[in-house]
Amino acid sequence: MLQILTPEGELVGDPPVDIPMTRRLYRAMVAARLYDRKATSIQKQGRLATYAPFEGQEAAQVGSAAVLSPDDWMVATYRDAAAMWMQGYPWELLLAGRTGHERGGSPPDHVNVLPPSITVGAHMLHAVGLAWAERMQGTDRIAITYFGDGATSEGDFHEAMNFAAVFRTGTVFLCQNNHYAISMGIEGQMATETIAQKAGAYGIPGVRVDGNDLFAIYRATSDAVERARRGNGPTLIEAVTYRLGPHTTSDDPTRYRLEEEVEQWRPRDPLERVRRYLETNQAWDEEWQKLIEGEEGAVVERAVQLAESLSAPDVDDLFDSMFAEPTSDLENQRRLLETEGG
Amino acid sequence: MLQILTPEGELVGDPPVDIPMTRRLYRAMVAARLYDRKATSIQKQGRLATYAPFEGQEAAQVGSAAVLSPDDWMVATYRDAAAMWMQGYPWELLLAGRTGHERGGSPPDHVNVLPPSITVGAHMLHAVGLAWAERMQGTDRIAITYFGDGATSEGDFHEAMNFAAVFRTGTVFLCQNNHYAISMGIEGQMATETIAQKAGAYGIPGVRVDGNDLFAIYRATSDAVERARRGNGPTLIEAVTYRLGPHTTSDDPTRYRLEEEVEQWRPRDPLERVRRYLETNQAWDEEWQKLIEGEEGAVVERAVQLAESLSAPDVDDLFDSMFAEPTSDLENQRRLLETEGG
Amino acid sequence: MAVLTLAQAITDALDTALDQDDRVLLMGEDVGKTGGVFRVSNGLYEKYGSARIIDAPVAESGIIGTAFGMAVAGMRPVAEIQFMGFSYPAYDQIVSHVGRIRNRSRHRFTAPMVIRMPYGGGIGAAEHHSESTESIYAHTPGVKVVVPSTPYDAKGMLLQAIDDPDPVIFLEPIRLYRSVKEEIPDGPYRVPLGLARVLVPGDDVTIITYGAMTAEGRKAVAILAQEGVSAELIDLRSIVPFDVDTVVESVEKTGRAVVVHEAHRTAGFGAEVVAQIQERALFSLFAPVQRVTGWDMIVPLKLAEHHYVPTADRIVAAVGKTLED
Amino acid sequence: MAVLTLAQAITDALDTALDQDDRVLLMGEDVGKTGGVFRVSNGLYEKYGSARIIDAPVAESGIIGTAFGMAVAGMRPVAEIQFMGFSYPAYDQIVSHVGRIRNRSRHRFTAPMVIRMPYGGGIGAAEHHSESTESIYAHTPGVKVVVPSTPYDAKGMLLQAIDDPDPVIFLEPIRLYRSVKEEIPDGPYRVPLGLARVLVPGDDVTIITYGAMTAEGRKAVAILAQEGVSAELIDLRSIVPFDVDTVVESVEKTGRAVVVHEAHRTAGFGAEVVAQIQERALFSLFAPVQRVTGWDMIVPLKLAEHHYVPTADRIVAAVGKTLED
Ligand SMILES: Cc1ncc(C[n+]2csc(CCOP(=O)(O)OP(=O)(O)O)c2C)c(N)n1
Ligand SMILES: Cc1ncc(C[n+]2csc(CCOP(=O)(O)OP(=O)(O)O)c2C)c(N)n1
Ligand SMILES: [Mg+2]
Ligand SMILES: [Mg+2]
Repeated sequence: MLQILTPEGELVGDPPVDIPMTRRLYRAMVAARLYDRKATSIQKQGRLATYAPFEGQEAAQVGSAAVLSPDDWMVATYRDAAAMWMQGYPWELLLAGRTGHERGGSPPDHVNVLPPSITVGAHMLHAVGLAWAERMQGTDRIAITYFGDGATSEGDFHEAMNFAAVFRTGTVFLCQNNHYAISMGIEGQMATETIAQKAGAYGIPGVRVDGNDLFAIYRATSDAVERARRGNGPTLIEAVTYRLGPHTTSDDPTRYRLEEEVEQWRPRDPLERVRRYLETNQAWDEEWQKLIEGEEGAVVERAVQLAESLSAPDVDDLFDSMFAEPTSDLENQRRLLETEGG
Repeated sequence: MLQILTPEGELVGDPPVDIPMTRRLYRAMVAARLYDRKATSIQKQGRLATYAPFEGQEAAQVGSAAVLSPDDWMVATYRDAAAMWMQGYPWELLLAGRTGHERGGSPPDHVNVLPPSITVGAHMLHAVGLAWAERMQGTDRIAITYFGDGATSEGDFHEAMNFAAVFRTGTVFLCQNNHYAISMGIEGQMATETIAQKAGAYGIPGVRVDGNDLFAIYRATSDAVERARRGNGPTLIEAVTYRLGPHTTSDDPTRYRLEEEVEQWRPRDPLERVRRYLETNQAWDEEWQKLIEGEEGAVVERAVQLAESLSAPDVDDLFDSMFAEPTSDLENQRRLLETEGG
Repeated sequence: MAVLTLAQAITDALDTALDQDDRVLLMGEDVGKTGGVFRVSNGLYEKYGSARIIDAPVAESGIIGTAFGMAVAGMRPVAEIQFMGFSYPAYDQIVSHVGRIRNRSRHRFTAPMVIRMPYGGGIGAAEHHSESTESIYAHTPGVKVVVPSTPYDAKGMLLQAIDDPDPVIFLEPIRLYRSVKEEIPDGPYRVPLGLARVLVPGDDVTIITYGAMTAEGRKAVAILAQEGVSAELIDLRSIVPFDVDTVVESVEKTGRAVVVHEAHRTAGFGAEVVAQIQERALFSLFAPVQRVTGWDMIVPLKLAEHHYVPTADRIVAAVGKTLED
Repeated sequence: MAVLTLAQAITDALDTALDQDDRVLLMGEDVGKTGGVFRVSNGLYEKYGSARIIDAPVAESGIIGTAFGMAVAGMRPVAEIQFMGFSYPAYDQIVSHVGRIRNRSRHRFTAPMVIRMPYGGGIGAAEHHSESTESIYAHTPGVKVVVPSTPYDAKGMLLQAIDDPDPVIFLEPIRLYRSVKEEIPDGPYRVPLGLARVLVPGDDVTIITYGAMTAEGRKAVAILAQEGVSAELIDLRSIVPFDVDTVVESVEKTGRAVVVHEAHRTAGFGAEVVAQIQERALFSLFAPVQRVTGWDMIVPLKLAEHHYVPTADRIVAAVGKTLED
């Protein structure tokens, strides 16, 4: 398992980025954590539908997304808000999806990030097609897809890996092994030691990294992205991490895991080790921490306001969003809705 | 790649069966080839719908099926008539499926062989459930499933392997890698060197054998069946073989492969090497060959007659075969068919 | 007798079946340790253990395909799909295998299994969590499709479904899981599959629906009663088989009908109901049969879902139309 | 102008689209080297190469899922599913992604792709090779579903489908692949999607069908003519969108209607047609609309298939029933 920065903040390998960049990524992780906690808390107030927290997985998401070019494709899940935000998906739209507003699925024009996938597994194939199409069109854009340990059990994972391998598409498969798929622990999900070894079934490289280590994940993803961009095909990355919170705000993790297990993972927090490293390098102090928390917190607050100020989609929006031009069937139904006064 | 008997009929390992048994299996392969050629020829006369010949794959099917207990489960495909017959599925019913008669899907009561699967991939999961259920019911029956190289690309292959591995079901996955899925050569189907290596993605054993070597396939299957029966879980066997004929009688293989390639495989014929071995051991002569061809040929002829003498299913058979008791919907439709005089 | 919610009635049915019959088992994502995302299998894992209450990997085709194999080999699996919107990866197994094996083997092999799926909207759930695509299963030969709307029916129909010699898709209206309660007999009892039930008798118009929409139907009946319209409310309970006789008998009496479902309109099961009414009772109709349905669109998210899921008001308006003629 | 079969007209359309637009590509099992199991893509691999005529692994979900990604990224993929009966492993991709992306991203991402599927029976094929389950796709929001029945339409509709900004399921009647021929213009032309066509005008009864069943419809019309009944024959050509106006106009004229399809009866598209006819034209009907359909059973194999697939005689008998009233 690749590790560069230990939980104690000590280097055991070459850092892939310099101190200023490390500060930027640390700040991004802080922002992500603030967002995640804010979302969790407003969900408790009933302002969001169920929310899927990612606390503990910030490094896996921020460290991997950081290596992408701005116009690379990303296809991720309901738990990957931090990665999506890194690639330009605004917090307010990520929240809008959770307030129950369709605008949440519609990132700005230059952002090549698909709306978060709620279905488990299917979206990995999309990242294969996206990368393939980019090659056909002569660009060097690649596609990264995020998914969980549970998603590896779906048939679509297999088909996506195989297509990517056979057609050597520029796809990076980033699996966050957070040890659980809702209540199902990884040992009930598969009979292998690792997820990375599944790459062998497709003839592509598989790497296993400490997913709570910003540097390790950055390094592995940057190698994979490089390989993909050069036309050398896909890579499977297993980022070994842990979901510290519940599956979603409706989940009660005490039903399936012991508090001791969670406690074992807390010291491996992905933010803390970078903070220590920065501190050792005189690149972190309390004051800066307060500053970035203040600034990023304000951005998140504004995002909440923006998301909550969106007015609900009206009937025409619903009927006009199915096709480029509504079909005659839909036009008939729209008229019916009017007469039924629905 | 495991090999025990070379194409020249020389032993390079321990034969798993004695001479009398080898004679029985040789005879079974002869019978299978007679059946296959007969079916192909009557198809050309328009007496069968399309037929999928298995010439070249006799050892893979006969050698593997030979190790099963009579009440073990088998779930195989349209190309596995020889394996199914070995497990008790009569030739006439295998033919009836091809004349277009539903009786073809209904083997005798004591035969635990599902009707041949036409859909590629899905049936492997059934073999997982069957073996699992047997264990729940306290028997030591196992389930073997036959499938092709193409089938490994379907998501259901993956899900079946994973379920079998996780729940340690007594399932033997027997892949006949005959190098083609219709027109698709194996190198376009996957990017791995072997199919056996895919077992590594599930944490189960994978073995690669010369699929034209009766002894190798017998040995590998008998190890796998043993393991399954003891409750030690599934095995993936890759039997490397070659389809000498077309995909089906509607296929024209010259559109996608060179005659030279086919010619390279002819000397590796699975029957010939066993014949030579038997001859060397004074256990084969022309006379016996004629005898078994005569007897097995007569059995096949009788099967053709039986299959062709089945009278077509009538309307009641159709309506009565959907549920244990026809639903009211079907009863209404049966009445309608009567009034429409369909 | 205990007062149970619909969700609890299903738990009770599962418990009863597991207790009575060793061949019964429950398999699905998160059905075990955590008792299911709706807690419908609460307590069963503790009581029956991991060999019979099986937490499955996240693979719907795997769940249905292996359950199918188990059923063929003599077990009575109950497979849970976490939400109907996640049943589609298993669709091939259902269409191509579960619904076919009896036919293709001419009764030699059968698949007595139940596929449970929570379905339907109205609770502002996330994408894919509000699906109501029962008509695609109704169009699948070889499977029965039933939908209880009361705790009593839920228990009795589930026990019957588990006993059924053929596969049954058992749809559970999410919206009613906890919103309805009633007294339920202890121990086993059966409610036959395939029979509709008149929930409220009436004379002027027939409202035909099933599942969660029965609640809107009841509200509509109450509103109509205030307006002096006597509506008969029918709960189909089963769409395959479809109890056309009960429906036609009512429509012959009332001469007017409204079919209600939250599924998309085009090729929804309502079309089948209308087609059969007019086949049998065209000349009893005083007005076209109206359909009150979801639209041909993705079920909207929370903020706009109310424009999609039929309401009592829309049903009342549709009844009004039938009364115009 | 050349005289082409329906299969050749599709080849011609593919060739034309590939030639005109670099974004077009064809992907499917055996579509390349061997030209497709029906030889529909004959010659295209040689002409356009393996980067645009893509022989895919045996994985339908993979084909549709990657084609979807390509479409989102700006290509115009045409994905072939070898037979409709093998489309079910891809069903989740179609329902949950292909038909949803425009809606869930509010037009930000779209999937302009065509999914071609040979469908239907009547040729004594093997199990799973005779499926006609178009109504499940009609019930899937966000996809169009069209079915040509003539070579002219096949080419024009396929070119239009490839140009369509939204996903189109393009069903190809196997039975008509080589049995119909006609003169077809060279080069590109378009036939709009969503418009039905009156194939034979008539006054006494309207026969509504699509795809391979148009051939039985034509035979029925001829038989009826001999009996002195003037039947109007409508080819829907598209079931989503459904051209209800053309149908209703005809039924208002004739007062009698028969809907024909080879799909299973329950929740087949015929039910939708009947429902909409009675919604709009109930009081024009002299008799119940009849449905002539396949039954709720697995399509029988060769020896008994004729009991299942509708025939001209069954259509004539159904017309007879409408004339009784
Ligand atoms: C096809 C499908 N099946 C089931 C579900 C229900 N479900 C939502 S999340 C989840 C677990 C996924 O686990 P994993 O892939 O490890 O991702 P994580 O939630 O841990 O990030 C399940 C089963 C779903 N959304 N989609
Ligand atoms: C789900 C499904 N997709 C496609 C087909 C069409 N088809 C029939 S056989 C075949 C190739 C299978 O190849 P392989 O698994 O190697 O078996 P082989 O025919 O070589 O024995 C295909 C694609 C099918 N029957 N089922
Ligand atoms: Mg996980
Ligand atoms: Mg093969």
